Amino acid sequence: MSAWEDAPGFVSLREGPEMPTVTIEAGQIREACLFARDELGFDMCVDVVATDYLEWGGKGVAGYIGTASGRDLNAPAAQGLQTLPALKPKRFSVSYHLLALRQGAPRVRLQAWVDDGEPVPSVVAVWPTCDWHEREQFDLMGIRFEGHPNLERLLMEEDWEGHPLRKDYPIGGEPVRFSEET
Amino acid sequence: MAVAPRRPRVRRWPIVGDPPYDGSRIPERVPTILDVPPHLEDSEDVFRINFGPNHPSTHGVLRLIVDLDGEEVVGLSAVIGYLHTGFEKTMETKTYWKCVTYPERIDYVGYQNNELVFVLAVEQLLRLEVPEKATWMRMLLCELNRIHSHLVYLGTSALELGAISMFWYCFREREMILDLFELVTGQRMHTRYFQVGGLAEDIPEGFYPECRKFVEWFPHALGDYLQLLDRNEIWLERTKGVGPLSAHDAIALGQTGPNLRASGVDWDLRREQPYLAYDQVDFRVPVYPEGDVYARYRVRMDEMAESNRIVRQCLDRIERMDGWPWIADDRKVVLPPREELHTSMESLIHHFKIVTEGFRVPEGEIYVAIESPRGEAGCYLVSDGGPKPWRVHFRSPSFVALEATPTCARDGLIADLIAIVGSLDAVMGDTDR
Amino acid sequence: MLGNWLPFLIYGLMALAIPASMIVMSFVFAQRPARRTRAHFVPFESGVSQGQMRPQRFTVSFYLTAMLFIVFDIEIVFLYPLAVRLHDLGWFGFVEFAFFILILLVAYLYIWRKGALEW
Amino acid sequence: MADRLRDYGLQSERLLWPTKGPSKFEEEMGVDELEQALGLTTLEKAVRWAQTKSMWPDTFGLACCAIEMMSIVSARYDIARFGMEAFRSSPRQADLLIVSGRVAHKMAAPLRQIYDQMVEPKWVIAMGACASSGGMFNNYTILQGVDRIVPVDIYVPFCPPRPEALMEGILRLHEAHNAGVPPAYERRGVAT
Repeated sequence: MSAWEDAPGFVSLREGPEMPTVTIEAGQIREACLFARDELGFDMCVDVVATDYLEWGGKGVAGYIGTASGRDLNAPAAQGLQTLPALKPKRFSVSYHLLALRQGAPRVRLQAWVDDGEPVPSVVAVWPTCDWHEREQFDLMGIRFEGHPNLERLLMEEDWEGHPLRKDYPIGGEPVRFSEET
Repeated sequence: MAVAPRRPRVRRWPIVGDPPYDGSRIPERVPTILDVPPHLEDSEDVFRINFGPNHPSTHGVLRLIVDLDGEEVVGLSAVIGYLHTGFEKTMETKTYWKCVTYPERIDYVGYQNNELVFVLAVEQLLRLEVPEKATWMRMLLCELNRIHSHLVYLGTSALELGAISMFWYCFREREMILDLFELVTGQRMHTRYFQVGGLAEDIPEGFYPECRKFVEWFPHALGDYLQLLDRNEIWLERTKGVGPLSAHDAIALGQTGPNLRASGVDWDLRREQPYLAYDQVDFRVPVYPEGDVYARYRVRMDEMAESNRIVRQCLDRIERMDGWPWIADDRKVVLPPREELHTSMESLIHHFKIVTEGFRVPEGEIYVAIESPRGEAGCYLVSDGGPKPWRVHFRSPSFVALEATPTCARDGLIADLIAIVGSLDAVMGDTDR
Repeated sequence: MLGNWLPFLIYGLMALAIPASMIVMSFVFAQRPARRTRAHFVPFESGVSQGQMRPQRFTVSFYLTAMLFIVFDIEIVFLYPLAVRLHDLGWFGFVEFAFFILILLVAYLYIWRKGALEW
Repeated sequence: MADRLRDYGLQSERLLWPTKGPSKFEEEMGVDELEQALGLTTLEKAVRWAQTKSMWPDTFGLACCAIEMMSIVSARYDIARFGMEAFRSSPRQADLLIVSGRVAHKMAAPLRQIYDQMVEPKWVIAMGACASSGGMFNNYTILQGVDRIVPVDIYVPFCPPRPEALMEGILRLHEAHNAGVPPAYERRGVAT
């Protein structure tokens, strides 16, 4: 939709199968959300999701005989991908899924790209529901939302170190005996 | 600091009827924490109790830290995470075939809807055509699952408010539904009957008369419930006007599903954004403007009647679909039938590839939302072209329903808090994921 | 000497024996471990209790309601002797107690208007 | 109290130890036939029989198994036939802790505290695959089996177990207790 061109901090617009994805600069997320809510009528924020793209496409493309380590049937995708996935601008993507309560239920995904440690302005002032969403993403993914009234861990214990959903965080749990894991 | 929309929204279509209160009751400092008012701050009369993880009426392991002044709730904050099962991390290490059975355990009361949302997301990324019989059967089972979920809600929340006999009535009907699930899928709960591409098995013939019997009987059962509860003085006293939530607050707090429709917002994804075959089925969407515990109870009762009508219409359509394909035949994704393996080499190769490495989903990210019994259940799926999902995130309606607890419980009594937590119908597995 | 008091005595002894036997049996057959864990002395707070519950004050509204209940409950107790001796007292007894009820009715209306019954 | 199971001269724990041969005084007339003939019983057996007839479970519903645990109270499966209808919510009045669902690490401390606050004799049933062994979640937050923090008497498999499966677990517990098998915390020293 061309209406997104004059959104504050607008970077790019990509039409997705079910909703457009608007990339917004990380610093201006709050203004973009206010713009979306007041001008374009997206009055419900459905979800705030952070995704970690560390080693994205790291498995490389499978040649005819497979990657250097060869085919390991027990480790799916050991043979690598058919095509190298598109490179991502930064490591973390924070996506805000918005929904407008209108005819046809228009939806949009505002995406901000941040690196490890870069803060993202909190949108709790725009939609109070984002309070727990942002706390959960801080807890599991380690994205700091500055301006959040109560940014603490939500799901893990208070004294838990590390952010479990990061790609460099081990899956944890106990090694299964008699499998190569031990 | 909760900023109301700048232009006072003129009341347009989705908002119906006048709200129980105007202005906003969302706590100012932090939207999800009700702070003790300053004049009570240092008085020793405020009594802090743990409405803790092991409590008969918190529907699972929710912990509410409640500050009481006498019997009035003056401070409330929720602590969740006692059932955090790390679904999203575990699903990143499993192939898509194995991932299908995880979402059922997230919202373990409306389990088939959760499985549906993941399967739909994968199918849309794959741009896979699902045969008509599978679509209609999925819709039938999801509506039965909605009735099952509302029955568990009604049974437990009425039990907490003293109507103990409701528990036995509701679980009697629930057993009938579980028999139907067992007849079709072989398992009472967590049926894993939806496959990427259609259904796991064909529908046994015995299912149609059984389902017909349930569909005929259920309106009488609903009549029993209404007779039991609707004119029961105690029930009305405990639910009418308790825990009000206005339309603006509900939208600001991201409420969806029965909680939203009970606050006077006429919004149902099955009608606004039809998925499966909901546009070819006619049903009514109940809306009540009062936004209190009674309105949420009424919305769920009417929804059960509507779901029963949908099941009846699906049954009529599916009965004429005998012998139709029940799963897509795209060999790259769907396992070939057993007998084909003995004859054709390609099927053997496809079978081998799918079983060892799992089918690959083209690169991309997608967010699919459906109307689960609790509200909008969404699945955000990012795939890097490999056989394992790169990132899966489930938008959980119970997660936002619990955010509304402080707003609804504001200046209510401790007894109302039990009614409110029951009426928001939050399932802890869905909240903690 | 006992005369018609004997059944009452037997009944009293039975009423005494049953609870006593329960208490004795719960000590005789108890399978208590020698050393009790700390958790046994910590109050049950849905599983997350830190330590001894610090004594918390109750608000006065509980006390007020209890007092009101006692006042109006004892009022009924006074009616028993009247009911037993109603024939002998006749109209005098009736008027006497009507006056007694009237006084309490005034008190009831007073606290009702003052809103002491609202919770 | 003889500490080794082998010395329990009772027949019916064959269910736990099928290969156990007849013990010392069973060669002559069996103990049970003798007691049956004379209509005698030991005080301990009578107490055990009484305990199994009213073993009150603690409502410890965690996840999906809690929904199935609720349905054993419903009319169709009706656990009241075995004297267990009263689901007590406070551990002080509960004898049996049915851990129904997956136990996250954050929930382990409250679970342990509730187990400690229960009054002896107490039993634990690990209901479902997740409580017995972590089930299909082998990750950073799920405890791989409840027996890491509390001594478990009966493991009920399946995910979620059918109400009949849970009731069979409970009946096995009653049989074992009647047969004289002591509760788990006496056999294994996890409980202090």
